[in-house]
Amino acid sequence: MTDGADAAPLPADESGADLHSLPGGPRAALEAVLMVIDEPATDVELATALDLPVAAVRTLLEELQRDYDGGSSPDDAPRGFELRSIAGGWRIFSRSDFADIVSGFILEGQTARLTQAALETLAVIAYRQPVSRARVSAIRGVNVDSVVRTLVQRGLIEDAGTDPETGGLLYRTTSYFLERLGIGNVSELPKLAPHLPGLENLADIDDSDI
Amino acid sequence: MTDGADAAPLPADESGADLHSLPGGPRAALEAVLMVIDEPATDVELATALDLPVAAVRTLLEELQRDYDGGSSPDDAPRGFELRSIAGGWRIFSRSDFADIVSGFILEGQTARLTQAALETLAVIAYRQPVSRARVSAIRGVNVDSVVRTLVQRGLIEDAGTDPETGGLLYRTTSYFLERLGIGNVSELPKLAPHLPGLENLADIDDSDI
Amino acid sequence: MTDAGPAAEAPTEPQAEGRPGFEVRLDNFTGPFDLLLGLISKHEMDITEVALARVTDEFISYIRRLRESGQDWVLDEASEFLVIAATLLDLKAARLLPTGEVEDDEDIALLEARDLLFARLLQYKAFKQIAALMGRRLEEEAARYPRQVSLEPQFAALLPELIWRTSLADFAKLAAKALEPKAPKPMEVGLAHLHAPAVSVKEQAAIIAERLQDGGPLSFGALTADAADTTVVVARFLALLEMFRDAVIAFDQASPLGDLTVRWTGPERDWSTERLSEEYEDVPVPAAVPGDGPEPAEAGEEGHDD
Repeated sequence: MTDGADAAPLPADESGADLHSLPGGPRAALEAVLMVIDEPATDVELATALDLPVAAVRTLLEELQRDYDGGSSPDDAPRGFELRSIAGGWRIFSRSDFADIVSGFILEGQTARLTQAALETLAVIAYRQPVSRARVSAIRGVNVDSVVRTLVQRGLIEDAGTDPETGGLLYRTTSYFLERLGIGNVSELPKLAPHLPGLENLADIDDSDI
Repeated sequence: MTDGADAAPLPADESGADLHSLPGGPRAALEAVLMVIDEPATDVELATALDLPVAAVRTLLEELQRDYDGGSSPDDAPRGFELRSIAGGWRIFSRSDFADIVSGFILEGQTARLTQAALETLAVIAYRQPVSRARVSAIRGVNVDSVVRTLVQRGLIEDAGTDPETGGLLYRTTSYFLERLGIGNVSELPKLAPHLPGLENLADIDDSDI
Repeated sequence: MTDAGPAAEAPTEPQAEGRPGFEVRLDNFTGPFDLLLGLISKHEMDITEVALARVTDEFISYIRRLRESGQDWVLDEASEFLVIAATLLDLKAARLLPTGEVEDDEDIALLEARDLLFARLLQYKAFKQIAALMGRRLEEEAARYPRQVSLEPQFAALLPELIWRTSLADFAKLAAKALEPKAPKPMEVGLAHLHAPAVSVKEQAAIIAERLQDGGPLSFGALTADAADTTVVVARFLALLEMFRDAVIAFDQASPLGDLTVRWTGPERDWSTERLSEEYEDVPVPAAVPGDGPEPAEAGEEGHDD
């Protein structure tokens, strides 16, 4: 790819035409690329690799997604895998129905469950990020130092600089957190408001209290 | 699955029947496993996991192979991936027709240099080998999964069996690593500063933190 | 609140948090807010209902039980519990007041404390519910395994040759840094704004000596009249004690609570502050205060409890 400048310049459409001449066409080419990625790939990255317009790739991705879910198969049977868009990119996963069977083959990657304390701390950080440990402590009513360390170690949260006022380290969630939660973006987290009856302005309260 | 011991023993075929009730049936279950395994799996291993006769699994594998090659699709278009049997094991690969596109994608954004995070992780593995990812994570205080994958891909570290206690994969450095560092043997690595606790004592320190 | 039960009892990984004892004694409550919420739900009370008296009693008896169990509980957490217990006690006291009458600032302060406690509890409850949702979601997602296979050999061969510029010595340095046991990060209470300059007792002693030698007896007030802040006053006071111990000054007080006059009794010129102990650290402090009987005795009892 970096040698492109040396080689004779290819017209953009020629590459696309090449794709169509290959067995399975652009759809299969997209599948081929999805087979080798080891972290979510954005539609822009995929479009660059295939030399196709992003919109076209997005359409193909959605077609594949439906296809794997059994929508376009003659007998409507879903495949054992699915294509999902999470953490800002696309990636192939085994279908969750087969978790028991698959887990026997996967040695690593499935980490131990989080403790209640770790989950609560993670929830506060996810909704209040970037946030300092002191602030999380105040909301949870307990010291959270060691829990925060565990969460960093597991790659669920990370450093987000220091608070200009207090000088304390700030934390935010990582893209791995989004991946583990199966969402594309922090804004997809369930709304906190329904869980907080009549207290829209809580932020003011706990801020003044620290 | 783990509750199997408590429940009444299941006849082998009944478990197979369970599979049939899942969407996509045994074929999809097989696909689920094949899609996420890294090491090729033998038909016997697959049959054991699915609790199906080996002959049935072999038939399913051949069906899938034809399916991916376009034999059973209505428009006969092959998929972008193929199921190959190598050295007695089965694994899904990207279809070779798309090698150019796939390699373009892989080379995009690849750097020839290791990141600081990769170097530090490599250093920890070099001095603590054989060592599990969880351990390296605990020592570095961050999640090292993707960095370890990069180091394996770069041929600097390799699989060194599983930890008998935790079952986690262990890693060690390769001879390519020694070559790059210009030494003949791991024992030629410089001794670490005297103020560091002896390597043999490190276990006590970081274990408590995992 | 019915969903709180199973969530709290859900099997958890071995206590990665490192303080298992404390949590176990509290039946898996993860903190004072959690305990309060637990008590409130046990009595099936609406969290917004002002019916805290019963909960207060139970909460305080929890703390008493903790105390009686005599184990070392982590100070941070203990103090959190105590803060909440104190707030609850205040609230309980407020309930004994005639209702509906807010008379003075204290009443208002109590009401504010109550509102604050409710607000914090509600917030905590919201996060607890969200955490349960998140836990379920994480578990569902864990049933999906991503495809992350290693590169097929023909593609791996395409990767550009690795550029390696790290020397053996640098590599060892990296390892040493990474393997160095990390001290637990300090709590991030920002101290940057507290830049009080250190005041040296010796320096202040020199100033005092000079003034007393030049100007004769001076009152403590006169000796500290020019002090820029309290630290200097304290340092001069400590300096005086030091100098008295060194027998270079004497105190005169005409009447009880009257002005304290300080006069120089030491050698004329060759006294030096070098003779004073370093920064007051060596001044003998009474090892035990006899008047403080009850507390050490109690501590002793706690020790025997197990």
